Amino acid sequence: MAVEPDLKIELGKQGVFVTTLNELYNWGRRNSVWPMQFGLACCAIEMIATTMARYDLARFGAEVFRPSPRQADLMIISGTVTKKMAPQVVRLYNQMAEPRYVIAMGACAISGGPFKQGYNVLKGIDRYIPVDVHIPGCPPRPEALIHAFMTLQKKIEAQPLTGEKRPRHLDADAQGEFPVPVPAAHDLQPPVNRLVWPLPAPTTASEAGENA
Amino acid sequence: MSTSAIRSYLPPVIEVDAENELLEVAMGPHHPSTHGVFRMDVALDGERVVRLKPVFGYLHRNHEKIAEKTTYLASMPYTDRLDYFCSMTNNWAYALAVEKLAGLEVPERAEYIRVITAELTRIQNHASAIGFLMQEMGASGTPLMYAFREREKILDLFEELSGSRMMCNYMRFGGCRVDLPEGWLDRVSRLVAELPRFVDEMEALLTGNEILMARAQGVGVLKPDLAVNAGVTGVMLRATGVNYDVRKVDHYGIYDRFAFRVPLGDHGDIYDRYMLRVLEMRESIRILEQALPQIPAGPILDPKSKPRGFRPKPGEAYGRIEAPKGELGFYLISDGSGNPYRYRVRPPSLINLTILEDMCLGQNVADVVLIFGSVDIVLGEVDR
Amino acid sequence: MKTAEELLSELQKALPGVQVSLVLNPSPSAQHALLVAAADALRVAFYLRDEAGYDYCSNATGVDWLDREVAEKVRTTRTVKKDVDGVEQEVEETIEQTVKRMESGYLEAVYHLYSMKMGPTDPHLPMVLRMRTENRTDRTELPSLTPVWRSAEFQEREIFDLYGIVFRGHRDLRRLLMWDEFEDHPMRRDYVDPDDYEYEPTPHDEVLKRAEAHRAAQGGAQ
Amino acid sequence: MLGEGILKGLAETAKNFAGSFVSEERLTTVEYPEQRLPQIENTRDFPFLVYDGEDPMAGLRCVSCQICEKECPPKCIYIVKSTDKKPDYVGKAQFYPTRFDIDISVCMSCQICVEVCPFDAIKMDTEFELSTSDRFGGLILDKHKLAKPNSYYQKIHPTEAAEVDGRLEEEKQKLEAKAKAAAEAAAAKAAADAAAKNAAVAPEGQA
Repeated sequence: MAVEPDLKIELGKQGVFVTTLNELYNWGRRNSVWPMQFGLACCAIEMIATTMARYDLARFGAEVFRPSPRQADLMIISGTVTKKMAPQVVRLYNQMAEPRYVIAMGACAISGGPFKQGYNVLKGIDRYIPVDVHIPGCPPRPEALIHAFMTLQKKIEAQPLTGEKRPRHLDADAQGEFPVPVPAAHDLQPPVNRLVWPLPAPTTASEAGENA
Repeated sequence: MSTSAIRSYLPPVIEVDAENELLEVAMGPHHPSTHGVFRMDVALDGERVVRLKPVFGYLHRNHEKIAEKTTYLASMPYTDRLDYFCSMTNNWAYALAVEKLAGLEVPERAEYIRVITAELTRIQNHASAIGFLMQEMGASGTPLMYAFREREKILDLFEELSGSRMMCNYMRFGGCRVDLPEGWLDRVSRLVAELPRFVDEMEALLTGNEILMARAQGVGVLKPDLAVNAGVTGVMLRATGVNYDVRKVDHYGIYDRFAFRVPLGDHGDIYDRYMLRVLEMRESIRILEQALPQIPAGPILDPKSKPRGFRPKPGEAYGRIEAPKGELGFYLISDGSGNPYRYRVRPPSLINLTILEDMCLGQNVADVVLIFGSVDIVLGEVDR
Repeated sequence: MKTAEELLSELQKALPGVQVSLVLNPSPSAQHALLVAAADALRVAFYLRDEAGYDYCSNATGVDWLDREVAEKVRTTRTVKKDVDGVEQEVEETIEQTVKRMESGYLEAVYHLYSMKMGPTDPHLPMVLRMRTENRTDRTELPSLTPVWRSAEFQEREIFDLYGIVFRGHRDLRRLLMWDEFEDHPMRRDYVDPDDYEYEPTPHDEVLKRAEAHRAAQGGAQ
Repeated sequence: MLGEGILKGLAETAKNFAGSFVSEERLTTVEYPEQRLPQIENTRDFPFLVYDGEDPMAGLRCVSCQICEKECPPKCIYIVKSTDKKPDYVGKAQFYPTRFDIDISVCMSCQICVEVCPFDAIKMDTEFELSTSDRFGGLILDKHKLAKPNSYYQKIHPTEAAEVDGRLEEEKQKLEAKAKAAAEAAAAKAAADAAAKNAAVAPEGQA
């Protein structure tokens, strides 16, 4: 059973530390998130800057950038995902072992950003793989990446080990392989994975067709 | 036509024993050392490279198509994202082409600001390029850390000036967007005074290093006649000994007013390219030392230039500058409307890769990574 | 450095019979171009490289010129009988008519040449070389200039990819930027990009039209 | 001697390492989020809308001219113009945006909207801690989220804001002077008219 937060603080003051298996497990997970060494475009440079001396991502236990997807927990999609690159990104994601997380860094990764009207630019990687944290910005400052990192850590911390909201690696039925799109004559096929990317409700008048 | 003149410059064909089985390796598009999303399809005979085909387009973001659908000004922030290390020089090249197309004059103060920002850009680009090259050589961390430490200082200055660290969007047709903030010049002077110490430190760390020499000298040699014919520019070209620097040749901006030398290499190998980057940083510091005290007061923008409703008369223009990576050109065709009819970027990074195959053939596969790193490319510019 | 006019006369003298003409550029940049017929292009290019000193091809690119309607004023002179001062006389009269005709479009390859061995000269204008295809659809062949300037190698592949100009004599003409299965030539001005306008929270102009078209195509339900 | 260069390099690294214990300038790390870099005045991130006075919606400077929407390079601004008018800060009746959305998942922070705005209504914010796991709700800012008071603008960009305020004040005074002059002229005219009338009437009266 979980200990009441007040009691926990009180005990902590007296030198007694109480924790639950859940907390301990998530504490370990959130402080050793290893990102994949994977840069796409401009944002990758800010990602590198984040790991360098001034911002020092190592303070969050994430300095080990793994060159292989098999050893990484986190994929930072840092930059424009083009349609030519998208199958490779999905393939790399499929190769990562659970638990795996995705940060979409920058406008291009979230929605295609400034290049979204381009014929070869994917309008957001979340059309093919689930994204945990989005960072707006073009490119986001290194501090913004660290902020996103802390957001992700909070998310990991809040995950229960059992029940409906348990992380995917503890759920035997969770989807593991995501379909890799195939480059076709005019566009990627399929253009979107409906299981990951449900069409959102219209947000503006024109999208709802009100003042067309 | 004289028959002796017909010389073509094609990569050599490497002879392979018919019994040997070739190993085909696809390096990239996700590869730790490819500076982003670049792919090389390599065929290996043991350790030796016998065929190499670069594959592009993994970062093709349709910059040119988007620019042809939008106004002249709206393309300016997109140029920042071409070579995302050097947004200031990209801005300048584009502004220069538009100025040629529309016949705009740049006030003197703006010319000085352009030189100062461009040379700062060159320093941070070369420092980072050396850092990445060493990263690929296996010097994990240290040189790159040092380079980024200095880079952050320069980026701080850019942020103070333009508001953004990397994507400055600072120059305008016929000048610059805003005037210098108070005290900015003093802070640049202070940084410029510190920079020689940084270059010395970099040199103490690397120049005499035996490992660097062993791996870089005589590797990835490029011959001057091939370099010229293949349109290689920038450090890559000058490392072969060809004296061609657009700053000296084209007399653009106000580079004529400053005394600086164009460092030249002798062997055209990786070590020469490294050394040239160091020397160019020193020359950039010299230009900055001359430009900073001279900067005059005055306007920073041509009064004829306006942000909205900019429509140059029909015609075309090709403008180019010496960007840190080589000759960066913009080719614009105007049909008299608010959007360019044709907008073309001449990317130095892409054209410098033309001879990648020639340089790598016959070398060991481990050196391919190094040769590629010494070209100093940015994928945003290669694929656009 | 020679001007385009001087170079044109030099070319006509050195290579008799080549079809080269001058394309004037009215913008302040004054970068005039030489238009060379596809059949003579290689001869002219080799001459430019080896005799005229243009050893460096900086930029090679394509341009798409659509079919367009040209309105031309045509003056015709004819003799009409007219009543002048009460006397019928034959008078020459000039009538101006606006005649519309369709000019067929073409694809153009543009090369910007400089000289490295000549060193700094003032003004340092590029030598612009242009070639045109016969039309935009089926006769889009041009000779490749890669044998002359290796720097055109990737750029010609890019032109082939984005504009669809087929360069004869290119050693490795494949798509450069798009994937191999791709069929269109996206930089052409009449290219329509794929319909992925599912979620456009801030649409206007062109985007709005495409987003509405997309919604209609999806049955309007979504 | 072989290895001399390596030793020299190692000495350089050692110097840096040892130096970081004594020299302040060698400590480059800024421990975000506990420490922050000093705020640079010109920094820009995403646009926001400036309002004057107390009520964010009534005080918006934006008159819905839609220039920023047209000039925005990635087209991330969406404006619906009102059909009625409301008085702006000087009391002139102006249109206002019934809808003003900025999709910050597309915005490239280029500042062109700020440059082209003739009303000083849109400015750049410095807030960057916006990462969210809510893709569709968190990244579209509507006009309620975008509206920020002029005092906030003065706080983040003091120099620029002072200049803008000065200019607006000048314009306002000019307008007021003009209105005053117009009112005076009207009053004078009315007085003159009245005098003329009186003059016209007077002879009649006398007659």
